[in-house]
Amino acid sequence: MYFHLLMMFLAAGTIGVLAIVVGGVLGPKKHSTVKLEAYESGNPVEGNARERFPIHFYLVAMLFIIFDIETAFFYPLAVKFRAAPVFLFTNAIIFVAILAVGYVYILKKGVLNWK
Amino acid sequence: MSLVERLVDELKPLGGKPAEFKRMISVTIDSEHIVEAVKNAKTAGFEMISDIFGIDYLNYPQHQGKRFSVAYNLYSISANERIFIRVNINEGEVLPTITHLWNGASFMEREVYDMFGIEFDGHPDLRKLITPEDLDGHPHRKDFPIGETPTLFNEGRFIDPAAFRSGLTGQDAGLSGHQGGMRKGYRTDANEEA
Amino acid sequence: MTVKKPSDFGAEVTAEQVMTQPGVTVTDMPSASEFETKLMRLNVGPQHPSTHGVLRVVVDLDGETVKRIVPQIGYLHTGFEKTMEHRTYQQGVTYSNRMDYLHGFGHDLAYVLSVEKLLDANVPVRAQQVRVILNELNRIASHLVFFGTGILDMGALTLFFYTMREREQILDLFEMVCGVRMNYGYFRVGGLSRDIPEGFTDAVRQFITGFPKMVDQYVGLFAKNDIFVNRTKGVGVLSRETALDYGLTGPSLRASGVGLDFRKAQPYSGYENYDFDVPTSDKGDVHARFMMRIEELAESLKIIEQALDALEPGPVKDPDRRISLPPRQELETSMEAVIFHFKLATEGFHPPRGEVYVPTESARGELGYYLVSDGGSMPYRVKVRVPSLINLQSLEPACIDGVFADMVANIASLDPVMGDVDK
Amino acid sequence: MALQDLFEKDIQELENEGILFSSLEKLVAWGRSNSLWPATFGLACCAIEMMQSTNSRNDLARFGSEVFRASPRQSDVMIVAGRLSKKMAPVMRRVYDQMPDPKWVISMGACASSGGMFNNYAIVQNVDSVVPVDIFVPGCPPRPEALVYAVMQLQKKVRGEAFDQQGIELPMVEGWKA
Repeated sequence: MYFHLLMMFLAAGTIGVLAIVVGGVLGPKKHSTVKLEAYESGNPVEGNARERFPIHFYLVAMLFIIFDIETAFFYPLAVKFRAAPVFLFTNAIIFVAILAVGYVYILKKGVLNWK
Repeated sequence: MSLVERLVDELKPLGGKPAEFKRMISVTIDSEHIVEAVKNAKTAGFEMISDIFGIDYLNYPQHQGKRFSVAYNLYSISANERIFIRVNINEGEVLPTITHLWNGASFMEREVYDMFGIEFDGHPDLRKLITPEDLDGHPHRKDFPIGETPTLFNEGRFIDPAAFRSGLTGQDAGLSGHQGGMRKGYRTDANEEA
Repeated sequence: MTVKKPSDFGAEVTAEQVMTQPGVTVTDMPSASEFETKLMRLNVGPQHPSTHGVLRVVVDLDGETVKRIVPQIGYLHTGFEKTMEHRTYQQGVTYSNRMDYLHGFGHDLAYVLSVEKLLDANVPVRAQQVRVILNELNRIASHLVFFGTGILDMGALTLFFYTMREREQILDLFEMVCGVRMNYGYFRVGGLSRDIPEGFTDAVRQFITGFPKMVDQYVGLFAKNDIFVNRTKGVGVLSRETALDYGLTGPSLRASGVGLDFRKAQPYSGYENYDFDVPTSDKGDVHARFMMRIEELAESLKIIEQALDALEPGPVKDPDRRISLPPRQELETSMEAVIFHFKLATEGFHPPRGEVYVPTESARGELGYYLVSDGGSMPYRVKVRVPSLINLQSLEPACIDGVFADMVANIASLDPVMGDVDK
Repeated sequence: MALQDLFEKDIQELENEGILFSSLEKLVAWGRSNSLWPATFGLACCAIEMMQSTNSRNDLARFGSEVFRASPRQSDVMIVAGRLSKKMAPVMRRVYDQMPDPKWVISMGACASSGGMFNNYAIVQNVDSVVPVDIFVPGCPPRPEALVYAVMQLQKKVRGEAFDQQGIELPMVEGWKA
């Protein structure tokens, strides 16, 4: 019964792997030290990438992940919406309300504006 | 009594020698009073500094006086008038900076330093502006070669640009020493400046 | 009880040394802000999509805010002024329009006006009018590239194709007149090289009637888009004093409230008998700088229209034989024409000794050629007062303490053309 | 057209029945030639004509060069558009080195190909001395159609259908042998 699901995963997997493998196999490989250096818009590389950067980036990244996954949860809900519209709708509203509280807290704390 | 005349009289005690050519007034000041002169001009009403540039009079025909001349091109928006304050200096002399009067003067002075080698002491960040780091020498000096490479053809024939052009004007002879035959470029007899 | 910071320990400090200072509890440790945060040095290098051309900007970032910005230029240094010292005056015209390749006619006009002032040549009225028409058309084309690439830097791709479509029409007009789309060799000292073809005037009229609708399309596309408004309003504000202090000129200065336009202040080539007004605004931010150029398009159209109406047939070259070449058919008949032709073709004319400067208004600001002549047939020293080099300095007051993304908007709004900057 | 006909009939017969035979290398070279992504290396006036070649009238996208990649990592062709100054030469060499193989260079305009009218201390007289150039485009600046023609010539070269002056066929770009 889940045969077509398996075929779908198989197809997706082969396309992904194929894209990388064929590119790797058929492309000529001429490695040189400069080629492997970091690209700094044409200038010799200064410093390294592992420098300390403000914590604010981490906060913004976390917020993005939270609200991104929130939207991701709407997909299964939307697919099965016909089954019980009223119940699922209220369910979604509660879910959004909970996250809205966090959102209001963030706005009050002013995490998003950068200054 | 336009703003420029008033300024010229103001600069006379500082040793300013005005000169006019085709309605363009320039005042030559010696390098001790240059900052004071430019400050007077700014307070007098020349709000905008348009340009600072250098001229190398090394092989200017019948030129007396010092080799370099640095000109400050000041423009007054309200009175719509323009004045050139000039300083004549020799190789190796140092001029005071005017970046404290206008921040816009920093690139201009750096360009004069880069192209002529004239230092401006007190400049916040005096380094090369335009020419590559490994180019030593100052390109806009008259003794800096233009760096022309002859045009090569495949049977070893070549055209040397300087010789080719010397036929036009008879200036430097170039590799082949050809002075342009009898059609040497002549110079009009120098009508002295006012 | 002074608490020693890591920097007081000397080079090799270990965490234990800092944390186990006698009698020091964690609460009275110096707060994190006292630990100096290292600024991240970012290299927005010569090969970068958002720097217009080969501008390199070294930026010290504290997180997203720009703490220090240093433009490094010179990556397109072509040695124009040194090379023009080895070319005759007439040959200099081919060099001048390659400096600011977006407003080639502006540079040609400035160079030619300087040489004519040196020679006291009198340029016929028709030549002056044609020069004004071509200069204003080229200003519109330059502003179109400004909009296309400026908004492209802020992420909107569609406007680029709209503005380039109009620019193609203008380039067709130039091709009709001087045979080339860019780098025109059409102006001569003392007038024009040839008269304009007959179909040119009504082609320009047809372009003028259709263009205002296109400008409304652009305004509709980006001016009311609130992403654009939020990204540019109140960003990179240059007050009147800082603009004058940093030597800003052109539309960017007029956006900071100073109505300086050399076509109005010191008219040249017949600009005094066209009436157009100079748009200014006192907000001085990136939004105002963009809007200045939108309004300038309308002004340029007005000038072109008046110049077209005033155009009437006549000579296009200075009659003085020592400056401009004699016409072809005259060469068969008169001997003097052949001598003059020979003199001009081999050696060029010899202007009197002296120094001259004529300020003009290019699409980016005040532009002027300071010519020093020693009486020979080649200029002794050419100094070009280029607007972009000096406008680039006001990038610093505009970007400090701004966000990194605003620096891109600021670079776009100051509209530097690297050929102009590095000359 | 039964399956085993493929094995019994010889190549000519099958070809005139409409079956195309090609080697994998030719196929890869054909694929590569139709998607040459240029790296934006606009220097001076030719860069404006390069931008014009991508606008709606003379559309470079018809030839697979739709998108001008900003970083050299994702590009195949470097179009050197404009005059290369001596300060920019090492930067250009580094950007060329950081492009993945197989890569090609189009030297657009007189200034890149021969120093043009700037025979002086500041301009590199021939870009070929910095990077190996495949196609030289004459003109100052070359018209957008000239650049489109240059990209078409480069496509021929990538597919191995190009000949040099003496009529010797230029080798197709090496596939995966190197």
